[in-house]
Amino acid sequence: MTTLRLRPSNAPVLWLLFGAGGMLAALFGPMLVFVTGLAVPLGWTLPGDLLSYPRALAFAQHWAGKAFLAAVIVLFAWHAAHRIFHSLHDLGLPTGASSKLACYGGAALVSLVAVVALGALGF
Amino acid sequence: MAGWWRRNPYFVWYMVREVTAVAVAVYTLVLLAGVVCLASGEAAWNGWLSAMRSPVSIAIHAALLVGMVSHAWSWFDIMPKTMPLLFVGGRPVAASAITRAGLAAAVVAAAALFALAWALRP
Amino acid sequence: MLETFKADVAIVGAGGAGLRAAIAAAEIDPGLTVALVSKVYPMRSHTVAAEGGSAGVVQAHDSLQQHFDDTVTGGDWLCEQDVVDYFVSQCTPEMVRLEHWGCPWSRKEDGHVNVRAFGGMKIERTWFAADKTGFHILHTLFQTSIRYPSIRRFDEHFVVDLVVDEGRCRGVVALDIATGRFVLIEAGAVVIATGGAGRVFRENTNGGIVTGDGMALAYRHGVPLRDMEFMQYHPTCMPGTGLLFTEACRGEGGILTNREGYRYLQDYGLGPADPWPRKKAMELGPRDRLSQAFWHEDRKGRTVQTPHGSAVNLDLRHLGEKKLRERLPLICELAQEFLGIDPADAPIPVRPAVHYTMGGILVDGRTASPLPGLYAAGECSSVGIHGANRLGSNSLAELSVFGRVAGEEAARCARTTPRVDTATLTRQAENAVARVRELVVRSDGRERLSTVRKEMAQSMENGCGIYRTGPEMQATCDKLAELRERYRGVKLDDTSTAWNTEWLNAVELGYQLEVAQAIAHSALAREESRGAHQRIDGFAQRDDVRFLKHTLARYGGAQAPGIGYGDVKITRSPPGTRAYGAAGEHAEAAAGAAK
Amino acid sequence: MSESGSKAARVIEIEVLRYRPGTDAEPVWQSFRVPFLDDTSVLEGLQAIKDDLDGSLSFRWSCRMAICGSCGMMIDGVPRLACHTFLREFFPGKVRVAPLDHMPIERDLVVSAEDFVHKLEGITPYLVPREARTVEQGEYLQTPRQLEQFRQFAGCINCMLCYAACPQYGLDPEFIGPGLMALIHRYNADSRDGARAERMELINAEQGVWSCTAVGYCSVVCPKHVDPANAVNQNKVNGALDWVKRRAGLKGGGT
Ligand SMILES: Cc1cc2nc3c(=O)[nH]c(=O)nc-3n(C[C@H](O)[C@H](O)[C@H](O)COP(=O)(O)OP(=O)(O)OC[C@H]3O[C@@H](n4cnc5c(N)ncnc54)[C@H](O)[C@@H]3O)c2cc1C
Ligand code: SF4
Ligand code: F3S
Ligand code: FES
Repeated sequence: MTTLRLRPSNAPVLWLLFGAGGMLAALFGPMLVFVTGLAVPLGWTLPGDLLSYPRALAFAQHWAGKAFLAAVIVLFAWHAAHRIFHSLHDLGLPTGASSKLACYGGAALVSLVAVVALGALGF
Repeated sequence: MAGWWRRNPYFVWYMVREVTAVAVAVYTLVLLAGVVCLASGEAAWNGWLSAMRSPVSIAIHAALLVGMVSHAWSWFDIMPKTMPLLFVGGRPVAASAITRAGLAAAVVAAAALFALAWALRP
Repeated sequence: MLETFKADVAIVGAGGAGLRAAIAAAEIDPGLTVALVSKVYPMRSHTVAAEGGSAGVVQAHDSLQQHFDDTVTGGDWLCEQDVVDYFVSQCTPEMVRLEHWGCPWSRKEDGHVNVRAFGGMKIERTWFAADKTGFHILHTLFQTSIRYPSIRRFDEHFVVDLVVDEGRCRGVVALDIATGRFVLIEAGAVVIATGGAGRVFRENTNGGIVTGDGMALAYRHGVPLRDMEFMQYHPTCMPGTGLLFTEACRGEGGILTNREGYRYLQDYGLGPADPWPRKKAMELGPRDRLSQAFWHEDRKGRTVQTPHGSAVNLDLRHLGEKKLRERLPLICELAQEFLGIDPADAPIPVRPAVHYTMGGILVDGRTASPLPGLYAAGECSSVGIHGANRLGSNSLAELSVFGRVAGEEAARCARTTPRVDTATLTRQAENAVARVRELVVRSDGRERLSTVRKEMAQSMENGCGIYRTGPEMQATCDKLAELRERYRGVKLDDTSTAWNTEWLNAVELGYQLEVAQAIAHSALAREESRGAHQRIDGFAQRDDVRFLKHTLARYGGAQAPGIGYGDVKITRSPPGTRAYGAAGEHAEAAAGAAK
Repeated sequence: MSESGSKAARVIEIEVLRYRPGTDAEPVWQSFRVPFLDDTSVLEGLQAIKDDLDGSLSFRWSCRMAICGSCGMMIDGVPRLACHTFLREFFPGKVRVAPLDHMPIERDLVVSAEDFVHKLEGITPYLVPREARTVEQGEYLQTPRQLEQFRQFAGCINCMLCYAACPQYGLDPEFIGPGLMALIHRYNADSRDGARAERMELINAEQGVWSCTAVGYCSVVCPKHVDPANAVNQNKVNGALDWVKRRAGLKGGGT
């Protein structure tokens, strides 16, 4: 019998965020990019003033719209941070504390800013 | 191990899949900027809107769209690996069926999102 | 130069028998140190290749008596009947134990273990785990053995000799293959569980490691090898490689046809062909009869030709795709990969190949050899249950039942045996090491290892095949004597010590030549036909007057082995006619009426 | 090598990566020409080299039928079983044979299996019965359906091809690795077993499932269709749920 010396991991929480973000991005990512980045700016298939200030504000002030935006930004950020951090490892780039801070710290910062901004928009 | 992923086409595809995270990251920042602008008032928001209309932004978003679609495709491609064996009517469900179900769900979600945008149009 | 390890029980071989013995020893007394030595990692042992299944009476309409009868009849009455009695009574508990340890036996819908039909068995009593039964048994045993901290494994350690002091086996000498260093493992009792010797023949189903090492180790120290002439040919193997298509193919309903598509077995006392399937008839007859029928068909020119010799067809098409994939997945894969054949579409060409060594190290019903302190279990041993022909699925059961007995007996022996002075043992071990070292450093030889090995294997096939004649066996005996001489002139390409597999092969060839001699001389001396030993030179009948006896081959040093005989223990089944098919049913009906 | 190899009309070039400790400073390629038939495996090709050309070539093999797991090697850069790979595939080109990636070479095509076996011993790789039962009470009941939940994961022959395939194992050898994660899952998914909680700690450690980035190549090379990638990745879900449960103060390891 052998006992392996195990290092407990905090990966599960990161992985859950990664997974949730990945699923959200897989389901809605392409259409979000299409709508906000192509269709509306080009006025193609959707009217160009779909995102006029009052409409955008209304959307962000509605609880559902607010929740959707928060979920997308926060979870996308953690998804991307987690994958990019692992890619650093895959490429043999440094994965020490500073890389970790850059990736996950970045995601945390994005989350914080998003929540504050969305909160500031009020209901 | 240096450059290992170039040694085998399978690994190259893996790397492509991982790189889709960059698309997700960039788009997250774009959205974040939008939300911050929105919170900063109408002028800032209009600035964001016009930036979105610039040719550079259009080109970037075209690229992001490719990245997002690849992400969605590869996400559902590996989904069967992350699930326990499923049985329907006593027979195990094939991996490809799970992938197809996932992709179908993505199409439905995208359509719903588009429909929502359509419904909200002025 | 020589490390020493002090164990209580040393087990040579970590296949099914060795692992079962180790677990038994560890369970019976956790205070004993068990050294488990194997030349390959345990899960590589050849038990891994067993496909079909393992016997154990479970069905209500079955009985121990019937398992006993099938075994004794199948063995052509050369079985130790008291040992068979013990054996059949222990099979089922052992199979259940394996189940408790996790063995993934195939199940019935109600959750109980399923059993299948097997050649020579009158009632379905073969437990199976798809067609990977040996694989699952071996991995289950290996993984279970990890539970026991008192089992100290010596993986990839090659045993080169036993140490024997004052008429008692005291341990083994092993070579650490990776480093080339030797270790003396002292023990109060030694169990040999090194498996069979099938690779002394050319075309065989056995793995490369099945070279009869343990038999030769015991034999050199004066322990007789019993009934070595009985080598089982399996009727359905891949031409060329000899790889096995399990008997379960026929158990599941597969049929054998010749080039005309005719089920030729009905011409050889195994018919009639219909209705089908019937136990102990046609394709479900015993292996020796089926292999012999092939030989006759071949003589009559009714076989099909392949690049690797003649063959007959194993036809599984009527079982249908679904059943084939579910019950015989490994067979489908083998046929597909090696032959490019999908058994659902086309029959598989098969021919007999050497499969199992019925004989082995002489031991009593409690696995003790005549050399005190030395035990043997599994295919290397002759505990007396297979007689002149083993029934399929009896040997996986054997290694569970007698592996356990050997472990328990060895533990008991180790506890009661006082230790002796290490210096004598070390001296002996050093001599053994020097002898083995000589093979690599030798500079005057010119013989190529593979040439000697190939000539041996070809000669065994010529002389000790499915049918045998005096002159042919004599020629093989002569050839083996010549090869042993030439072996002394073998020169290796490789003179290093770390991972020198050529060196190991050379030691193995030394073992093989001696075991081959025991086989050939035992065969030559048996002037009758019984089970797997069939003569066509005037001794075509069984001769119970002269040969209801066990053959005992004794080591003769550089000379030929001495052949002697021992009694067969008959308790309640006197020799009768070994009939299968309709004739067998008549005989049984008659016997039933007489009772 | 089967004897009727003499009928072979074709000859193929086999390049073997040799390393003899003490002789070679580092591994070197050596080329051999070997006759072959349609059903000649790479293993038989190597055996022909050893028998007839150079007896000092070392490699592991035994069963010749893809079940003992001895003969894994890199064949044209892909981890495969030599006994289950046929020379015909590479002809008229040559074939390059090297020891398995990611493991220390001991000699020629022989790599050290020590890390694998050491880990195997540490993962509770045996059934810990959920409820005790004596032999007299007979077998545990298990329906074919319950068997199906772990059957495929019980088919691992410990050939280590997936270890040579997995870049994460290459980058960090502490990773328990695909094959053994499949074995852990084999027992966790067995309806008779009761040690899931114990094995959950392995799954949830840094060296457990969290080292895997779902490359998936392990399952591609697995000769026994064990699908180790599935075992690893479905345990990320199990592991994460377990982790949440434990944090929430509930007993982990359930379900
Ligand atoms: C293809 C095939 C299919 C079979 N199918 C069935 C079946 O369906 N049912 C059935 O009942 N039987 C079957 N058999 C027979 C059965 O599998 C064997 O008889 C049995 O597995 C032998 O087990 P063992 O433990 O005695 O030896 P093995 O499993 O062969 O183990 C031998 C051990 O000894 C070790 N060893 C050998 N020499 C040395 C040495 N010099 N130093 C150190 N260690 C050494 C080896 O490393 C190995 O660990 C089959 C056999 C074959 C070949
Ligand atoms: S999972 Fe597959 S590749 Fe990995 S060790 Fe097991 S059998 Fe080999
Ligand atoms: S290749 Fe390695 S990274 Fe995961 S899916 Fe397989 S273990
Ligand atoms: S020789 Fe056994 S797996 Fe290839």
